[in-house]
Amino acid sequence: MIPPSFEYHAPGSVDDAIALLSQYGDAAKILAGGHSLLPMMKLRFAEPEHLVDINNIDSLKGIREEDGEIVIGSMTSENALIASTLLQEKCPMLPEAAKMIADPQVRNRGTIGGDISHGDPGNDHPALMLALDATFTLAGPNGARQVAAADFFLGTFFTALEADEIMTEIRIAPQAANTGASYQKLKRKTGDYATAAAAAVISMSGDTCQSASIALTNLGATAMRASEAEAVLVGQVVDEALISQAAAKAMEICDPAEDLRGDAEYKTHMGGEMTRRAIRAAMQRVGGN
Amino acid sequence: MAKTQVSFNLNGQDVDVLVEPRELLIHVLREQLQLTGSHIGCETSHCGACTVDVNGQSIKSCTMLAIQAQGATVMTVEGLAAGGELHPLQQAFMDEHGLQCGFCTPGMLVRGYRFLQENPNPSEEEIRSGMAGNLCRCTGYQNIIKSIQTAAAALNADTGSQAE
Amino acid sequence: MERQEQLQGIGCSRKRKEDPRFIQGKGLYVDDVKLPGMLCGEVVRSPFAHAKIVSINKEKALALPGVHAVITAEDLKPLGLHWMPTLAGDTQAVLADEKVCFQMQEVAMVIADDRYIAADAAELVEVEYEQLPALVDPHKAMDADAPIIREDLVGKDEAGQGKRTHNNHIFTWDVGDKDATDRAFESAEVTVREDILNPRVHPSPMETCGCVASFDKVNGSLTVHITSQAPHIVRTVVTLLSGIPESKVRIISPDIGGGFGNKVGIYPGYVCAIVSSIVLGRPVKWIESRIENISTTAFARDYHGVGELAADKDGRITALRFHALADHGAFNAHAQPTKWPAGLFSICTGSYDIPVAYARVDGVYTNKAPGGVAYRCSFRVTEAVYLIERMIDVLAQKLDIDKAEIRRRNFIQADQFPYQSALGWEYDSGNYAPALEKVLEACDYEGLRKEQTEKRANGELMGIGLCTFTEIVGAGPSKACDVLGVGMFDSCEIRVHPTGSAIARMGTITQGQGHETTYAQIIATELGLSSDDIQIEEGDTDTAPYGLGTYGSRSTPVGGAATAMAARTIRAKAQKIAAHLLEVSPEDIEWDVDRFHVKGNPDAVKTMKEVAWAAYNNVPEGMEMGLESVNYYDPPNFTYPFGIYLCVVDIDRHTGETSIRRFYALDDCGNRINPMIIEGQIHGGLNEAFAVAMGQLISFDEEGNLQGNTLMDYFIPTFVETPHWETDYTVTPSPHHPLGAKGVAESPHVGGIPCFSNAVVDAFAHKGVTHVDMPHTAFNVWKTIHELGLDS
Amino acid sequence: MQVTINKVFPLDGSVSDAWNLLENIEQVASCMPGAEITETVDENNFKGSVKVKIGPMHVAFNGDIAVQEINPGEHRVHLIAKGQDSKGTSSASMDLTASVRAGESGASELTGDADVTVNGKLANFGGRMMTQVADQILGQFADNFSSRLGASAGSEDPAQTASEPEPQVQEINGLKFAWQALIGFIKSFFTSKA
Repeated sequence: MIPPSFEYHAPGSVDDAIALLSQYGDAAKILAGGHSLLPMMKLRFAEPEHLVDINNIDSLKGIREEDGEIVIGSMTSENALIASTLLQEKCPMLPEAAKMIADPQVRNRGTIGGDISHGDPGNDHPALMLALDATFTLAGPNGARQVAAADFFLGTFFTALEADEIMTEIRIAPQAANTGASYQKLKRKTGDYATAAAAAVISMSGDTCQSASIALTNLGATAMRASEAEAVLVGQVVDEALISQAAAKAMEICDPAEDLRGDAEYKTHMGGEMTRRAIRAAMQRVGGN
Repeated sequence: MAKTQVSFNLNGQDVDVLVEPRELLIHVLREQLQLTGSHIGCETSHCGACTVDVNGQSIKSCTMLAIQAQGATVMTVEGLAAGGELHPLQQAFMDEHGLQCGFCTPGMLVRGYRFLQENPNPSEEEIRSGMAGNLCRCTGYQNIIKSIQTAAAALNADTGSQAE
Repeated sequence: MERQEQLQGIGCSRKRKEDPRFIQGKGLYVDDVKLPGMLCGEVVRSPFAHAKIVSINKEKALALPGVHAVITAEDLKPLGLHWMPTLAGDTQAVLADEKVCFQMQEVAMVIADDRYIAADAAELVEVEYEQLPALVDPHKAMDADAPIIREDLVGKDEAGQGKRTHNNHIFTWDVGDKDATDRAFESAEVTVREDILNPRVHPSPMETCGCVASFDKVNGSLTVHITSQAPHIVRTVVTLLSGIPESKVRIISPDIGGGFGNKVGIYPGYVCAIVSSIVLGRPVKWIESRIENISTTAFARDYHGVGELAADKDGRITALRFHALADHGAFNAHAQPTKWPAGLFSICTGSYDIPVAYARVDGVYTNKAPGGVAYRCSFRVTEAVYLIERMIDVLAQKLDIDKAEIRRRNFIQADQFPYQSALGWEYDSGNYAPALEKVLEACDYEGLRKEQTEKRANGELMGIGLCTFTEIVGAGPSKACDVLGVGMFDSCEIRVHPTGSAIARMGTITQGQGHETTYAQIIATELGLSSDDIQIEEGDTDTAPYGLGTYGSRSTPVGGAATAMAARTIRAKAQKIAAHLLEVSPEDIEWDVDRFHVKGNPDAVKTMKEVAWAAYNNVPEGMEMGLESVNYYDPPNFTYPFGIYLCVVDIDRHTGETSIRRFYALDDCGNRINPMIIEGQIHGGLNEAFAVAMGQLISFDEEGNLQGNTLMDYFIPTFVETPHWETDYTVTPSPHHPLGAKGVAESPHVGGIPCFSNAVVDAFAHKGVTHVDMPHTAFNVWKTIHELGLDS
Repeated sequence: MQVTINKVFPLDGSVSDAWNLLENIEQVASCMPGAEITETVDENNFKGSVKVKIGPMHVAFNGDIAVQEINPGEHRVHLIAKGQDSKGTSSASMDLTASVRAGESGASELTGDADVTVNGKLANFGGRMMTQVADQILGQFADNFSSRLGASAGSEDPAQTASEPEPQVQEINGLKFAWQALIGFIKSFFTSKA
């Protein structure tokens, strides 16, 4: 379990990092938290000739509010998300979900940007980003561009991020009034990926659901938005029967891969159950919590 | 592969090592610096036996390159006892039978040390989630939880008496 | 009383003597050993479960700077070391000889300056394979046209454990009166039958296996630091394999990071490291990775059985019948010392008075890793207890008798001990019925059943599991057990120093059980010296007396007995010296905690410390000086600890997740030496039982590719999943053990597994479910829920 | 680790044009993304390789292709391809029966029935993604086949046109997706942080 040799680069700025990525092309790989890449290298599945360690780029870390948006640096660790009072107040689903990721030590290294950039359907942030309608800032040799989460996840480990680009920021609107959000994750044990998970953001107007945003983790080739499930709720007075209808709609888009966590049937059912729980919990939190 | 000099502070002392970029922090600690307290249990960052404290955070040193420790402050189990006196957590592990084979113990102690600074008055549930990155096969965890509770009480009493 | 307390002897929850080094990072484990000039070995492994080796090309690996050697079977052949004997009478390829028989089998070992170069070089060894069809299912392995796994055994009707009937068959073992059992089934009022699987699992101690072999060419001596639960056996095996005299072989088991059966066997990596050191004349270290550990060294279980009970309509069991296919993998490396290929499986009549029984096990080869170790249990005792404790629940459900009540009706009664079981054991002592009542009362069993009824009415799933087990541990009487012909005694050598401290050296080896503390407590009580002043040493074959090691809960039953006996010999001598000092005859002297005094004159006293001093300068005429003794203890019988466990589970009918609401464990291990350590052992054993019952599984695809051999998939519960444990005890001393003690560390694993299973199945009992195989993962439990339509 | 895949792809060309392409094994192989025939042993046996380099991942499979049957009457070929990766840690084999027939919608259809088996390290850590990966590769193969057929249909000399390589980028991209899926799956066995 020894990684192969590589050349190590620790740029101090985003520009320097992009220059290295441009220079080495396919031979380079970004090292963020390292908890996916290093085990892969130890197994000799990945053998990059150059590692570009972006842990020293301070501008990529931190959480702030800017022009009415929450801006999270891509190298912000999971534990920093959990500790952020700004997020607890204005985007509580994110710290809630981050607590369900990996374990305390890994959360000190693991970053939100790394989690998203992989486009791993088993990672938790992609579904959260979809449900929160986040926007990503991708910086490359020709400057920065903004990509909506909805346009980012193209396939399993296939995202809109180009090989010479770095995700620098994640932008999220603060949670609106009369809104509740919840992330529900079923896993076998601490540190595991979701067998199935669902994020729900629900806004209410009195007893009527004004808007709903639901996204699923590890139930298809990418994290995905369950639009038809959302449509079932919007404009309705939501009761258990309606929640079950929405869950059924979410199940329809599930196409999970079978593994030791379960077969496709089980995972699909769990997709429905997590959706149900996320909607219920989100609704309970509207105006309260 | 060319070696690079890496300097960091280890248990209060500045150290310099020459490493290949691919060398893992755990190997450098154990083999170059001869601090064999931190152990290797799984190599895929699941077991926590290699837990050390880097810049005030618990990390798994099997999944960090030694070269990334440049300029860092690192503490291992060997740095826990100060001035020949056991840390209250070490004492509590002994008093509450919080260890058996001892292999996971250094990682448990280093994580527990940081955890009690993050949360000086933890509930049992908080201890369970705060320590969830460390595996033990011997104890069934119950006496480790007790040890952490005992240490928390001792540390709080200590802080209290100092405050007076 | 005060003097007694100062000794911190038997019965005292004193702090452990080994802890100071562990809490300061000063333990010495094998991977901490660093010798001058030491090289590192890395094993090249087969990617395939079954394949012919066409060619091996070492050139590229040897060309890498820092590589010293690449050894293959071809290199070992001239030394006769390419195959090695297993503890089960079979042979095992050290490095694959012409073919590989399981995935990750050892094919070559690279020796290099350090582990980084060794890992690079292992990648450069080019092996060409021709794949063969693989067998992973023991039933299919016994098909008439199944591929042959062991070509080396073709034409041989014996593989070390009796006659075999098929190329993939290893042995048939049976026990009991088959005809009488069959008759009992034919005439039974009621019978039940279930397929009972104990899936393949792995002990996975936190420390993996490894060694540092160091051959001194000048003196012709070999020193090996090794992760072994049985260092003396390793020494004997090394001598038998290498021809180096045992006097020049030194095996050191330093601190061991947990064993649980994983470290009993002798693995190819050890042999390769030793050979490499002999050939290269430099120390060679080999440490396996976690993936290698889970994949190759020591699996447990893989028992595919069918269990049957016959009973009368009141639930009194009249007969038990069992047959299993035991999947031993590609080589029969079952690490067990009894004279029977299925170990102590015949304890399967459990705590119940069953008149007749018959059990048969057939060993089978498959293309999976070799082994069959006792994972925190005595040899096949977990499988046996799982069978009877599951089947009695099945019977209870069939007859609609309460699961506690059916146990009451079948228990061996206190006045029946010593009890002769139908399968030939003499249970030393037990008192089951009162212990059961104690647990039922503590947990409000009636209340729980009432609550369950209410919950069921609401569609909720709640299960109550009981397990009232009897174990057989402490191997063993040498008439029943040996390793390579060496009887299963164990040993203790005690030396009392002139100033009244002492050292004891043992044939056992602790892996976390706290031997340095508990043996010292035994000596403290026996000799009246403070346990603080008694040093215990284990694991170095140069200094310790020969012993068979620690596994099968044998340290207290055998090593502990040897300790007591050695101490008693010393005390007897001390009594004579005291009498000499007090100028009376030895018969006129009485022992009192830590001293002798003249009968009827409590003031005429000599403390053990005073006697110790005198032993080196003033002994009776004709007596040898010194105060020491060695004892090799061959126990007259096994010991039979028992326990009553109760588990309450709540199952989420939507996700299949099981939450353990309560686990109550009452153990009776006879007299208790250190209650704190006993409780710790029980917590740990319960947690391992929880892991096995609820999640552990070594799984393969149909071609023999391992699935899930990292700690991402292989279930080791964390703080979060692990339930809270409640412990309790009764004391029924063993009549034949010098201290009345029985051994405890394995009971919680053995008894815990069926208790969890019984609780999960009980949650579905009202729906007619009688058995579901482990592991009870959320996925597997959900399948039951979904089939029954309980999730809608 | 074995998966069975049955696929039908619509083609633009006629059955006879498609068959002309299909019965030429070297042409067929070159439609496989990243693959090439490196040696023609005899008319039914070939050696070939698949080389892919995506990001940090290098995979190179070398192997043999044995034609079991070419049935012009039924427009069907049956071949078995077996290979090992260059490090010898994984193997893959495919038993493929492919045929062309008159299409329901388009001019013709390509049908593929394949048993794909993966053993070794890839099966340990990536085996459960097999279906997706094999699906992706086969889909890319069908795309290449179809576009080559389209190119050849209008040509005087189909074989010559068909032998022109497809733009490399397109092939790599096709594989990129499939292999990334596999890599991703392998990664997913480890803790979920980058």
